[in-house]
Amino acid sequence: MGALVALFVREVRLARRIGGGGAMGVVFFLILVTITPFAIGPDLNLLSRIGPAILWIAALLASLLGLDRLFQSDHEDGSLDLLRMTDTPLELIVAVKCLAHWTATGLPLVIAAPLFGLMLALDGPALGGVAASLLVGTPALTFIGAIGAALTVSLRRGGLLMAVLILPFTVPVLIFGVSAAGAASGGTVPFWTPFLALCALTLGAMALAPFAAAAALRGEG
Amino acid sequence: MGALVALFVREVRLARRIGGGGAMGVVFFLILVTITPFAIGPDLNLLSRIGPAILWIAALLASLLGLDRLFQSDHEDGSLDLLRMTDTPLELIVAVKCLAHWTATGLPLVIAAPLFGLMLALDGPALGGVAASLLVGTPALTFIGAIGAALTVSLRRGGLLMAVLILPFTVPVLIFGVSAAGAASGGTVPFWTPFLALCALTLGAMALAPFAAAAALRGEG
Amino acid sequence: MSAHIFSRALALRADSLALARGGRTLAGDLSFRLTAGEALVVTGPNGAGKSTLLRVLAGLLEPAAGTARLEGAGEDDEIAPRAHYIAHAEAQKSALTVTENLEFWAQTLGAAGGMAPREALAQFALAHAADLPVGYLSAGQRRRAGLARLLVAPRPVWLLDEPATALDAASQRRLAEAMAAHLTSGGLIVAATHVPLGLEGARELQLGAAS
Amino acid sequence: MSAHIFSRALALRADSLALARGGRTLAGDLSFRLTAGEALVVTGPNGAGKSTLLRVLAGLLEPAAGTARLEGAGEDDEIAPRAHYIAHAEAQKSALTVTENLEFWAQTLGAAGGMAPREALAQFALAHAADLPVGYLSAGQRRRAGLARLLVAPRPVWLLDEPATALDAASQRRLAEAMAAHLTSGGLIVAATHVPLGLEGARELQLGAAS
Amino acid sequence: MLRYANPANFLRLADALIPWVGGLAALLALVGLYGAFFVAPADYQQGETVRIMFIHVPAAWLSTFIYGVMTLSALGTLVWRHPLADAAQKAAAPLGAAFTFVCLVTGSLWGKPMWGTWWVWDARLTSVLVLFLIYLGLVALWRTIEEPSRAARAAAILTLVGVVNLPIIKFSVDWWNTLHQPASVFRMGGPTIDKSMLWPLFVMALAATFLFLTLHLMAVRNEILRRRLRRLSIVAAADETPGHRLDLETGAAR
Ligand code: HEM
Ligand SMILES: Nc1ncnc2c1ncn2[C@@H]1O[C@H](COP(=O)(O)OP(=O)(O)OP(=O)(O)O)[C@@H](O)[C@H]1O
Ligand SMILES: Nc1ncnc2c1ncn2[C@@H]1O[C@H](COP(=O)(O)OP(=O)(O)OP(=O)(O)O)[C@@H](O)[C@H]1O
Ligand SMILES: [Mg+2]
Ligand SMILES: [Mg+2]
Repeated sequence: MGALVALFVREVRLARRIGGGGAMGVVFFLILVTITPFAIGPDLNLLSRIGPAILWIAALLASLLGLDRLFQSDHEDGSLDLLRMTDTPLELIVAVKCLAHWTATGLPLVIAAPLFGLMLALDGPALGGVAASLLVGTPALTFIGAIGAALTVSLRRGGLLMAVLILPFTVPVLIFGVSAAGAASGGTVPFWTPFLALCALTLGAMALAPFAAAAALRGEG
Repeated sequence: MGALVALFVREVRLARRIGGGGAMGVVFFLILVTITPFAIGPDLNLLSRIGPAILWIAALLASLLGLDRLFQSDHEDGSLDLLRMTDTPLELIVAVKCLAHWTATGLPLVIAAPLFGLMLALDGPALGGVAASLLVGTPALTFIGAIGAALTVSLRRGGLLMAVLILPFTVPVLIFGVSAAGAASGGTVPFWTPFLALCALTLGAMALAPFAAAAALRGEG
Repeated sequence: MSAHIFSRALALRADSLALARGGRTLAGDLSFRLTAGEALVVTGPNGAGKSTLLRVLAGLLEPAAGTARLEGAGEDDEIAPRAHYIAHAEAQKSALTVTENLEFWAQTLGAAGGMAPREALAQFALAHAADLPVGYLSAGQRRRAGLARLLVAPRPVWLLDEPATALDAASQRRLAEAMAAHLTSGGLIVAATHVPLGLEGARELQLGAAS
Repeated sequence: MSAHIFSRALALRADSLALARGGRTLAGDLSFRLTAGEALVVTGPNGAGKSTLLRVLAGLLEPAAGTARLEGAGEDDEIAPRAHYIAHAEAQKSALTVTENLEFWAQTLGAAGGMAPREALAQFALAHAADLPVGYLSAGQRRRAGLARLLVAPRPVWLLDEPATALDAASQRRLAEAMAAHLTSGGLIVAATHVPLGLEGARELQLGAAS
Repeated sequence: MLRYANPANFLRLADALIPWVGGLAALLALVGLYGAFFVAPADYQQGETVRIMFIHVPAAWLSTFIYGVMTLSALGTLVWRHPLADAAQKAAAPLGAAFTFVCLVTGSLWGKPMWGTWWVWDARLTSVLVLFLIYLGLVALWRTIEEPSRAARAAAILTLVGVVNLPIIKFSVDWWNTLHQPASVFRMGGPTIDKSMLWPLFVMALAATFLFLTLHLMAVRNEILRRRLRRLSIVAAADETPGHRLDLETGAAR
């Protein structure tokens, strides 16, 4: 237990010190949200219609960038070997690393999302819907991403490969996330249907992904 | 000269052997194109309207992912020190590395773009417009990205930081790129205005970025 | 140095171990039994399989055949959770200070009965650098910071892969002292090396003539 | 070994060099002049500034004061383009084979008059591994692959930072031979080390007592 | 079955089987194509384009069937550590991608006359596309991790993750599409399939299956040979110096 807490603290501290921590993810998010109107054109109706989608895609990409280093740096400097040698099950270690990564990069993003929603002309309920769906949905992205990160741990330029491996698996999260966010501001579906599906996906990912990732990490000599 | 050719060959070979080469970028591109309709909805009219924007944003992200390792791996294994010690100006080395990176990841993307445009229901002229604008525009993305890669060379988790540093500078490229692509299929602006601006941006980036990146690299102990 | 005393019943036992890398056999039929207080120095030319042997003992690589286990350690006889492994990479984050790194490993590896980080650093004459980020250290200083891990978490088995790399003469002496103290308190050491480590009375295992 | 002969007029000259790292002065007022065929062995405790000195000579770090240059090299007297620098990292890509790596450096550093990659590898008894990816090599083999770079591109100045790390006894001997041959043909060597390198008649520079 | 776990036995078996399986595939394809072009009538609505179905549908079926083969191989790698499982898995991935690609391309070709567009974001089409992407990911993983045993493990894990995820993806995509766009897509219902179209379809499906089996056997054989070559070259490279194999008697610590 103490070992896991120590790991969590170390990860968050590292994220703050080298990655710039949550702020960086938020800025990246902001930039993506800003760039889209440039690309699509400043049509407010259109923007508010696809606003939740933009926020969700931005969240997906922000979770992805940097995730490839989740285990890679530990692999390169030998920490991963030592972690594998401890009594603590590797699955728990993976789970804690994912939680720390989410706390450092996912959570600030969830908090910032409503603000950026305003820039995309979303109304009140839609803002709430986006924030709620991101809150329960982004952990699934991190955990699914961890599988890709573990599979590509020994590849120095694994970023693109990791994205290619795991993006297809994030499709359900994206679908339910966007439709929960959309349903919040009125629509044909009730909010709870996609929202509960999203919760189920996240719980499933949190339960299964650590096993897959740990199995992949054990394969490394 | 021989040194630069050798460097180019090495870079392309490395991209093929570890990064999976151009194919990976194309698949990533395909995935992004596939994922967007999941978020936005399968409305073909809407998709074809924002199609060029999607393709351009996908190209931007595909150029970005993996670019953070452009100098980092050479820095970590000491190659960068040796390259700095040669007679060859560091600016040329940077430029060659960028060109190799673009050849390995940008070019295949340009070639594949029209195909993916079909899936977003773009019409003939729009397809041509997207391909032409990506062809002249993506080198600018790589060269601008190289500045960020050089600045973050010693930070192990530079991925997100790099994106944050350089995304704002890619905004003009994106704007002119999308509007050139859009103008090709008819619109209020003639195609050549944004297209020429895009060419100018690329030439400017190719001329200036190597100096900035080389200066940043020299700053490393 | 360390006041901790390990069980005298511990023994590291390898039974007809075979080492292979990339489908190629490096060594076959290695058997030895190392009891409490004993050290084994593994020597041999480059590429003989010294590092491979240590990784197998640490449970990080599967042996091609045979087994390695720690007798007298209780129910399960795994080596890994009772061993320190010092490899070429120091398992330190350059953005964290020396103390932060050590504290993390102390908590992760279980520090009951071990030295405090600063005390362990002092043993390797590195107390003055305790609050520097690891990225600021010279090669030898970084190595010493890595070695201090051995003292913050007491573990009976030390697996050392070329531990003297980059150390100056004084630090090599301190490492020899730390190893001697570990043996005295009933620890076991397996060390791969190309230079003399100053381990008196150590047994030697010479691996093949590959290069 | 190498048949190449360097100009006898070359001299590596340091004039009241001062070394600093992170705002802290490590050494001040270092002056020396090394002529063709001479070697300088830099010793001192960990953290004394040996690696820093080599990086300054290689032009990779600015000295805090003073200058270092190569006399007799022609118009400009920069050391960097006429020097080999062997550091802790081997500057090899693990996905490429040993030969591919060496060929790249030969072309980049200018190979006129140097050995062919395989020949250079043979000098370090690594010819058999020429077609393996570097990622498959053991620590010492990788080091030797790095050292082979010295022979494929003839350059008068060798800056070696702990070149004997991870080498077995036979390879240390081969390194000593290669260094001797380089000196005979008029080269210059500056080497930082903690272990004897087998360089006869080398001058010695001892850096401070930091640790 | 276990007798053929030995790669050498497998090679012998494969050499014997390949001509027969391949011949059967060719024969079935001939019969099936004859049925498709000369027996089956042109559809009263779709005209001659209906004949695309005889390629399209077998390819679609095989794209899922091959994933099943890969799942079994993945279990073979991870659970039973079967020596042939890795090779079977590696060989199947590009074939799966190819059949899925054929399904996508024939579907697109068919879609142009039928729906007036190359591509719609229909639930079924999209889930096939995602399957294609997963295949590509597997191929990429195999190609980038150089060491076969490591790559096998990674690919097996990814395949199993895919097994869990494919139904979820299928389900979510169905749900997604029915939400946004009611089925405006032309679908040929079961009843319109006439017997004269049904039998050529089944024969073509069988032909495709045997084609897959032939290609798969050949690819597994190649993979085994390639690995043998790789190991030999590593051993040869590293063993050039005489006396490499360990002189165990000098191990002082025995
Ligand atoms: C790229 C586009 C397409 C894809 C990816 C695709 C995919 C599939 C798949 C996966 C199946 C097998 C379903 C099963 O076994 O239950 C299938 C069957 C079938 N497809 Fe397509 N299809 C495409 C376009 C079309 C078009 C344009 C038509 C005709 C208008 C069509 C007609 C059929 C028919 C008749 C069947 C067999 C009957 C059935 O199982 O329902 N497909 N397709
Ligand atoms: N990842 C790998 N894949 C394939 N072969 C490898 C791998 N790592 C090492 N080898 C091979 O295994 C052999 C033994 O390597 P090992 O690192 O155990 O040697 P060592 O005795 O520690 O040598 P050194 O003294 O150089 O450290 C070497 O011949 C090497 O080529
Ligand atoms: N990047 C850096 N930033 C700040 N200080 C540094 C940095 N790198 C090294 N130092 C400091 O500079 C001093 C000299 O380091 P250097 O690497 O030159 O020592 P060295 O003599 O090579 O030691 P060793 O024998 O351990 O290799 C050390 O005290 C170290 O803490
Ligand atoms: Mg070793
Ligand atoms: Mg040093």
